[in-house]
Amino acid sequence: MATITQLENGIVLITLAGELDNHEANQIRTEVSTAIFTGKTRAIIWDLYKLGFMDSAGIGLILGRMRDLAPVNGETLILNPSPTMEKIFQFSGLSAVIRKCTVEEAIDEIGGVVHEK
Amino acid sequence: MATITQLENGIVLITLAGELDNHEANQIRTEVSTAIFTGKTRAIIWDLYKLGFMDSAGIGLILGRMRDLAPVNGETLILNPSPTMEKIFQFSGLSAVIRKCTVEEAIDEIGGVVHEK
Amino acid sequence: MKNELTLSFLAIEENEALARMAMTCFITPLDPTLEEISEFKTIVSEAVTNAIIHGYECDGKSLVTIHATIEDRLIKMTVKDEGMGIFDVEQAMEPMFTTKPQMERSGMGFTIMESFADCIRVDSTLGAGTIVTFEKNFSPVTEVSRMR
Amino acid sequence: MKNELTLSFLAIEENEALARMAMTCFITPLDPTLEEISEFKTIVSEAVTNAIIHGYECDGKSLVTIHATIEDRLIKMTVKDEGMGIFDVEQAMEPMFTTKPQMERSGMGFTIMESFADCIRVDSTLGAGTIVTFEKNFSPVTEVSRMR
Ligand SMILES: Nc1ncnc2c1ncn2[C@@H]1O[C@H](COP(=O)(O)OP(=O)(O)O)[C@@H](O)[C@H]1O
Ligand SMILES: Nc1ncnc2c1ncn2[C@@H]1O[C@H](COP(=O)(O)OP(=O)(O)O)[C@@H](O)[C@H]1O
Repeated sequence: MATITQLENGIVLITLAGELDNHEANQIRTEVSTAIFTGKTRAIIWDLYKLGFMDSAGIGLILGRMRDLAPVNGETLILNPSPTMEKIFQFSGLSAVIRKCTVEEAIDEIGGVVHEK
Repeated sequence: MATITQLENGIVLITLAGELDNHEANQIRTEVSTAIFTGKTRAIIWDLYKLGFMDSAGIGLILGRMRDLAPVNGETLILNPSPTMEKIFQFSGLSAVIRKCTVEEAIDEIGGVVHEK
Repeated sequence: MKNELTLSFLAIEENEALARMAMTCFITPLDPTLEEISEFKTIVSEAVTNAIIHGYECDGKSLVTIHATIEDRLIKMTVKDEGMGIFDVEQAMEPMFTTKPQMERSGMGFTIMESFADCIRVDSTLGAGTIVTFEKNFSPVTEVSRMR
Repeated sequence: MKNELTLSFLAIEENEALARMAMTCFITPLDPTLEEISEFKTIVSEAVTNAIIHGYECDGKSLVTIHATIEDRLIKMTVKDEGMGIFDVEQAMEPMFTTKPQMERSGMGFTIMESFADCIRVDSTLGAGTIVTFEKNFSPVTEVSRMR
């Protein structure tokens, strides 16, 4: 399940819950994509604190949205992965977008970047 | 899992948790029996509010303990069965010992009976 | 909805929980009520326990096999063992009848299965094993009283 | 501890969760750490998903079969399909390689399986199907850091 919140400054917060496998990714992909293309999304924060399980389908979903944001040089941050998810992100070269911080701190970080431009 | 508490007046409170099937019944039987034979048990209250599942092995366990108490004319009360468990007790002729009440009220009921003797 | 599953496992008591859990997941896409789930779990538990403890006497090396199909909202399930078989099926199905009172079996297994399933059939051959067949229809999904 | 299980089910995406759940229950008696459980679940999920979406292209009628054994604290598992097979196994196992980029597959499945299993073997024949074999040793039970 994905709870999608449009924040100020073109930031979209996506809170994932339950188990993100291939089936679930296919269920939520359209909803997530639509939310991103509605409004001028410049950054996505994925909050995984409620996510119980994720496999490589999660990587596909997140990489896919990073691609959506590429034309606007959009930013992606991932919060609160479990230890196993963190390994999966690492194998996939996504360590750099993981943050050990709160949603507020993540917004701050992106806000700063957005303002700089 | 069974949490066993010796209350006053020879009343034993057994709070069951998890899933009570044949395997689990065999795991906890000795512990429950020992508790009953330690001290002068005159009544057992089975509280099922934490029990997620029970099949006919639960009937075997409870009937077995009723048999243990038969020599002392001991009493048995069952609290908080789920709707499905209630049906199982009904099929097994145990409806009469089910109570819709709190542990305190059940103790009161048994206490009264004990005093009358 | 159409699905099909076969699950087989060794005759050890730990697998009672495994079978219940697997079969619960199997019916989850039907979005059953809590009561439908717990009645179905009970059926599975009784049949699988019987296969393990009566059919095989927990020998830890023979296989119990569940086969199940979903067609729309109808579940058909068989629980099979190739164990000792039942001497007299009619008698076995009577409430309170058990051949293992020393294990504190209540003899209520078949009565519960009969009550919670829409229909049940027992085919058994002494020395060759037992197949118990169930059908259970799940109520149509309505907006209220669902798990999620 | 000794146990054995065979589970087969139709090639539909709903069964990814079923397979994970059944296999999680299967290893529960080993009292694994939370991390061991979640790594094992991930292996199951990747292998079963591949069989369903690559092997059978979600045809909804062919069967995926898992076979698993526990000996002491060693799990051996095979995930088998009789689907299309893999053209070049070595290439398929490279990180980021996928034949389904349009489905947003990341090509990380085999990399993850290799990392989380102690060993993995892939046997595949074009047009005949694929068997992936895993071994994973669970750490000895200590007093601390266990689930319960
Ligand atoms: N799969 C089986 N194989 C052999 N005997 C069985 C099997 N299932 C049931 N029985 C016989 O039928 C009797 C009644 O079964 P049941 O009603 O489930 O009660 P219980 O399991 O408590 O004995 C059992 O005691 C056993 O003798
Ligand atoms: N069971 C299978 N049957 C057929 N092809 C497979 C199977 N498993 C994997 N493959 C092939 O190997 C490729 C890489 O698999 P994997 O690393 O799991 O990544 P992904 O599933 O994201 O594509 C797949 O894209 C597919 O072409």
